[in-house]
Amino acid sequence: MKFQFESIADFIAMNGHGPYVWASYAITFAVLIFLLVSPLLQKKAFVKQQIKQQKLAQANNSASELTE
Amino acid sequence: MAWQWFHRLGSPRWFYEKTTPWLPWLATLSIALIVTAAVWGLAFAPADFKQGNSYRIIYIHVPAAFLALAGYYIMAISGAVGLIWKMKLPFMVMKSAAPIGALLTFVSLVTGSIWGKPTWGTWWEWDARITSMLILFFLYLGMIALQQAFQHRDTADKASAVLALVGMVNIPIIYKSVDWWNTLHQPATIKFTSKSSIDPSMLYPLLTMVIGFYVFYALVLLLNTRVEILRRENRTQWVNDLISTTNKRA
Amino acid sequence: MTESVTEAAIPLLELRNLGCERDERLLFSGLDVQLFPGDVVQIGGPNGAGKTTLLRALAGISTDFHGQIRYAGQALPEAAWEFAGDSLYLGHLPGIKKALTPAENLEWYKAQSGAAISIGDALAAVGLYGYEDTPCYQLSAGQLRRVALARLHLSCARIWILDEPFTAIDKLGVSQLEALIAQQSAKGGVVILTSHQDLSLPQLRMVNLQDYQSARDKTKIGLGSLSDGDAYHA
Amino acid sequence: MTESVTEAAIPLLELRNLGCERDERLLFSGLDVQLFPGDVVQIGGPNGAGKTTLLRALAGISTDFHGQIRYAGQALPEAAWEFAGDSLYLGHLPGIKKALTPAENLEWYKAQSGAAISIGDALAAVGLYGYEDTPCYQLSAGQLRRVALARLHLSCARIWILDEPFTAIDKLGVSQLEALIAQQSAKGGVVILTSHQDLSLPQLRMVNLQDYQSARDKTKIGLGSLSDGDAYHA
Amino acid sequence: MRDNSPAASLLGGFIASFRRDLLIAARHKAELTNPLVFFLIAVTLIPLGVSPEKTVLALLAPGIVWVMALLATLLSLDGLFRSDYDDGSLEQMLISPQSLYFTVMAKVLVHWLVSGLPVTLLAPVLGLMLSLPIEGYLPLLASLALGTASMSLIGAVGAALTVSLRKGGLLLSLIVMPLYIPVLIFGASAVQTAVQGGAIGMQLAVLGAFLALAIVLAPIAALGALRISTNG
Amino acid sequence: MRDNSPAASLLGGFIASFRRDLLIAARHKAELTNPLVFFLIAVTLIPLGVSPEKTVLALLAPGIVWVMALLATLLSLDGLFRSDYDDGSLEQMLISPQSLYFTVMAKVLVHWLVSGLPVTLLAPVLGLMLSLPIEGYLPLLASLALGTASMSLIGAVGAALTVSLRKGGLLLSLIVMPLYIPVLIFGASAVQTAVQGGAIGMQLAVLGAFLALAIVLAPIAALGALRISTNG
Ligand code: HEM
Ligand SMILES: Nc1ncnc2c1ncn2[C@@H]1O[C@H](COP(=O)(O)OP(=O)(O)OP(=O)(O)O)[C@@H](O)[C@H]1O
Ligand SMILES: Nc1ncnc2c1ncn2[C@@H]1O[C@H](COP(=O)(O)OP(=O)(O)OP(=O)(O)O)[C@@H](O)[C@H]1O
Ligand SMILES: [Mg+2]
Ligand SMILES: [Mg+2]
Repeated sequence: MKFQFESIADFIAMNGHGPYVWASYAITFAVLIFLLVSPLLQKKAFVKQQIKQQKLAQANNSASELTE
Repeated sequence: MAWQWFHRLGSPRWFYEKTTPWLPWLATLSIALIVTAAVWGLAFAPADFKQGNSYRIIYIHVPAAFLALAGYYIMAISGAVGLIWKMKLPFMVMKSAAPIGALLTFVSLVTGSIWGKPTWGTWWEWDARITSMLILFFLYLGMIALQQAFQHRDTADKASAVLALVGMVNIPIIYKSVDWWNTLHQPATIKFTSKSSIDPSMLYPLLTMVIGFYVFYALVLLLNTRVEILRRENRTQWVNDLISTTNKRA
Repeated sequence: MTESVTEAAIPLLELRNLGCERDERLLFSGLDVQLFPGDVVQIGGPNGAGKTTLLRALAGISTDFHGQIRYAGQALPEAAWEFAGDSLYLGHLPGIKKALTPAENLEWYKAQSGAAISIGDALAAVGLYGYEDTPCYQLSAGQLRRVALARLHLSCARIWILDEPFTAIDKLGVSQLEALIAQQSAKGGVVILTSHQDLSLPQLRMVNLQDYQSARDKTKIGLGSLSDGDAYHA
Repeated sequence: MTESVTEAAIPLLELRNLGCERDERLLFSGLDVQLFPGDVVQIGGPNGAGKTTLLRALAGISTDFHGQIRYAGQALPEAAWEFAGDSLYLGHLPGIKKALTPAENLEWYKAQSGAAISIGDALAAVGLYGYEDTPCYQLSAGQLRRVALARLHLSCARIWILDEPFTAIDKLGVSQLEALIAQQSAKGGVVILTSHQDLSLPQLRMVNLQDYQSARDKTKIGLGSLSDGDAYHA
Repeated sequence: MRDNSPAASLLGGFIASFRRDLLIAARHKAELTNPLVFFLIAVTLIPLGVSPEKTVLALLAPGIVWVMALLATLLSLDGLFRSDYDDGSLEQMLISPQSLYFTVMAKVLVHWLVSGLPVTLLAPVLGLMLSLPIEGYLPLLASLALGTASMSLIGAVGAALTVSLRKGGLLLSLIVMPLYIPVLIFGASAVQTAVQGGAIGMQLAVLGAFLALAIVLAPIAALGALRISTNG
Repeated sequence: MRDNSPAASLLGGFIASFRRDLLIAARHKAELTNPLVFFLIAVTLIPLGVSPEKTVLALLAPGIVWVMALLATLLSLDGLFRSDYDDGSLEQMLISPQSLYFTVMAKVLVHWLVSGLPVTLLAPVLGLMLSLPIEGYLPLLASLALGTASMSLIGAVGAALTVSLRKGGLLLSLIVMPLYIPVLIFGASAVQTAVQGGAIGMQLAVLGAFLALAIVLAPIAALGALRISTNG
């Protein structure tokens, strides 16, 4: 188990295959991060919307109690 | 007893609450595995004597391809369970699995395509496996399109479950046909490096990554299903309470 | 509700604690109705009360309901085949092919029911004598509905489920249809229908769906008020 | 026919010797009607009499007619543009997109008419308060018709042409709609409508299409009798 | 009061549905020729777009004819249950006391008679236009006959799933096309192999097996899909 | 009582229609991607049916991509006025006091944005899959952009003519396809010429001229056709 490249620049260049390898990894990790983050964001949006609705419902309730 | 458990599994609330403690474990494990394997594969695994460094793409390409295929079966089987036992939860799993699977298929296609350029000198080749993967991608797209096309949720669930089942019956047929078609034409192009030739020093990071991807898939599927559960049960008391408590904590 | 329990027999059709929801909004619940031979029931309620939803559930088109529907003492999913042979449903859509003539359209239905009356007679009975061979796209709105209504003459079914059968029908037609319903009731059949018009049928029983909405719903403005956020079963 | 010639002014809408035929069968002919501001006319006649055909000709959708339609003293083909801006037609089909919400549907119509009232108010006026953002495919038959009827509130047109506007509408809705028509008449508008129900509008004038059928036709059974082989104009 | 011997009802339902659908098809004469004309025109576009050279066309002929036949079948699928759904007949069909398996079979059979069969019969003419070698004609006929029948059956499932959707046409293509690929592969290969002088027994046998499988399974799946579509 | 300055009404009608149609398209998200997916799948069928060999595919690429883009546009045409007709909006549109030329233009524009444009943008990817030589990509984009716009416009006339017919889809293809042939010929030839190293100014100029002509004439013809279709 040893670092296979002479230098960091070498590591990035990968004997000319760098662009291919790094592009693949970049795309893959972008997708993985999207997969992970999107449900979290969706949940956040959902909670926000739900809280808004709860407030609305409460406002409605107190209003209708007043009129009755 | 077993049946009781099975039916409780059908309860979204039970599922939601039971899986909450799993999430941090799954997240930690999957991130650890994937990062380890990526570093290992990119920096420490030896270069392939024929393909040089470009082969390092294998560490994401193959796990993505595995999960893409497995994901279809997971989706179809949950659809079948939902249809047969008339449970809600499996439909939510099925619905969440479709975009994940499609994206993983996409990843495997794109990484494979990028890999092709330095190895075959071309972006695309009508190889049997590649072609099958493309068709799998279409099957996923069909699932997603059908799901979104319906406005009534119940109908969307059941209809896409039927499609997933039909697709599942067809996948082996499609694979065999494409394989046969490809051997018929005997393309003179390079074959994939055969499995046996892969050196253990290259194999271990791959295995690590495959396991990492499986755990990651489970995590993401869970997260998506949980959001779906919340959306569908948004009128129930328990979700309301859950929202209130998060609201107070925030 | 006053039940007309004339005999201790099993009701031909029975709804037990029936409830329907659409998109998780409960339309009505706890509906209990027993229908004995001879009964005619008009389902009432304002627009959007759930009448069509109820009739579709009764006819077996939709299975989105809670509670039980029993046909001649058997729960429906089991007796579905017998029920299908003994019931006739006419919905908002007439189920008539515009490309075919009235006679050709009815042939398919006649093949199912095996009634004795000829198609020509059935068409004449709904005032379409002479239109047997006119393609249906050339018919007016009311004439098209009449073709669908001709099925009532062609059927041997005891249970009729009619969703707004009087739509687009002229006055004479309405009174003829009322007579037909009365006749079906006299023959020992059961008729369930919706309509926003007042009918002049002596045997008529009303079931108002508004009575089966949850308590909170009714406090709101009756007409077309959306009850979101409540009335969901937990 | 008794014409209410209250002033010597030009009628807002005038039918002169109007006749319609479908597939070379004459439905009616010699129809002469003058409509002054404030008039409400119900076109009567049994199913298939030609009511829809007449209204479509009036609205400018069909041009298959004989005789003349005059708007504010001008013959129609010439004054078509002004007439289009001053008239509103509601047919058997509601003209509502099921994928859109009621509010989105009405926006398009509002952009045309430039009325002052807001869409929300118009929907509330037809009893759809709270349904602004429900997609229309989730509405019941009557609710869908109500969305179409909301256009009556959104329009500044003086001439309303309504083909069976009461279809699928519940009782409360019917009386509200009648009030709306009375109001339009009071504002100096003109309403032409068909319906098989009796309306309780004081200003109502009836025009029965059967009176304008050719003599031989009337000797046959009135209801839905096909007059084939004769009644063709030579 | 009612006489409904099961066997009579089964067969009766099949025949009644079959006759009705054929009648409707016959009433819309223009539509009858539609898949055919699409097939004809789409194949004609190829020489215009690609190349009018005989050698090139001969090379392409089996594949192009098969692909276009597939598309023609596909595009005619949309109407399979659509009009029944729109006018309420489908509801009536589903609550009728007849065996729905046979009703669906009758519909699919009519669809094939109206689209797959004419396309098959026209294919040799198009083969001629694309300079298909003489050995290809019989295999073309045989493979298309078997293949279009399978495609009608499989397509019925897709048509049933999308029946309640507006503009379902292209969605239907998306769903169904991947399922058609095995049929296309074996069908086109049968013709190609025959042109190159090979034996095509295997390909035809596989196409036959597909058809048998489809006859058993497809109507059941379609029926389930129809019930689901109308439930909403 | 009413304020209807003609200019405001013209533009207002265009914008209102445009927004409404875009909204409907956005509401049916799945349908948005349909022409695209059809295009993708139909092109994929070719290697499966014909041959996966690179040399063969490169030869076919320009023609096949163009033919399939044409078919994808064609198949998405059916919905252009259909749903408006079905729900009565079309009647309302025709009797509305707005300039119908702009209303039709708005509809066509939305159609192109939703079908022609995405197909054009996807075409290079498919070119890649069919091993299209590198010189072909820009001409492919340019010719498809011009060509699909003309096709949307011409297609609108066909869609208007067939709107009152049930299952108009295939009849529509039949009417419209012959009109598309000139577009196809010049479009495919532009790509082919470019691949062979020739100049393609002439082809693009002709496509541009078609487009200009279509913008002026097609909406008027479509309008007339709509009036005729709804008159019956
Ligand atoms: C778009 C292009 C490609 C696609 C869609 C694709 C697809 C796949 C799939 C589905 C698998 C999993 C196979 C299995 O589970 O047995 C796989 C494995 C593999 N692919 Fe690719 N591939 C592509 C291009 C490439 C290229 C260009 C290379 C290298 C030259 C490559 C090398 C491999 C290797 C080495 C494996 C693992 C070997 C094995 O498991 O047998 N792939 N690929
Ligand atoms: N498209 C058509 N082609 C030929 N004849 C038609 C067509 N549409 C209607 N007709 C005929 O014209 C006559 C009048 O039809 P119309 O729709 O105007 O009647 P209506 O008075 O509106 O009837 P209803 O009360 O049923 O709505 C009918 O006899 C019908 O058969
Ligand atoms: N496809 C649907 N999805 C969701 N909700 C729906 C759907 N169809 C109807 N609804 C809702 O269900 C309720 C009942 O509808 P239904 O058609 O049963 O009413 P109805 O009593 O028949 O009314 P009408 O008198 O107008 O015919 C309505 O409020 C409507 O908004
Ligand atoms: Mg109703
Ligand atoms: Mg009418």
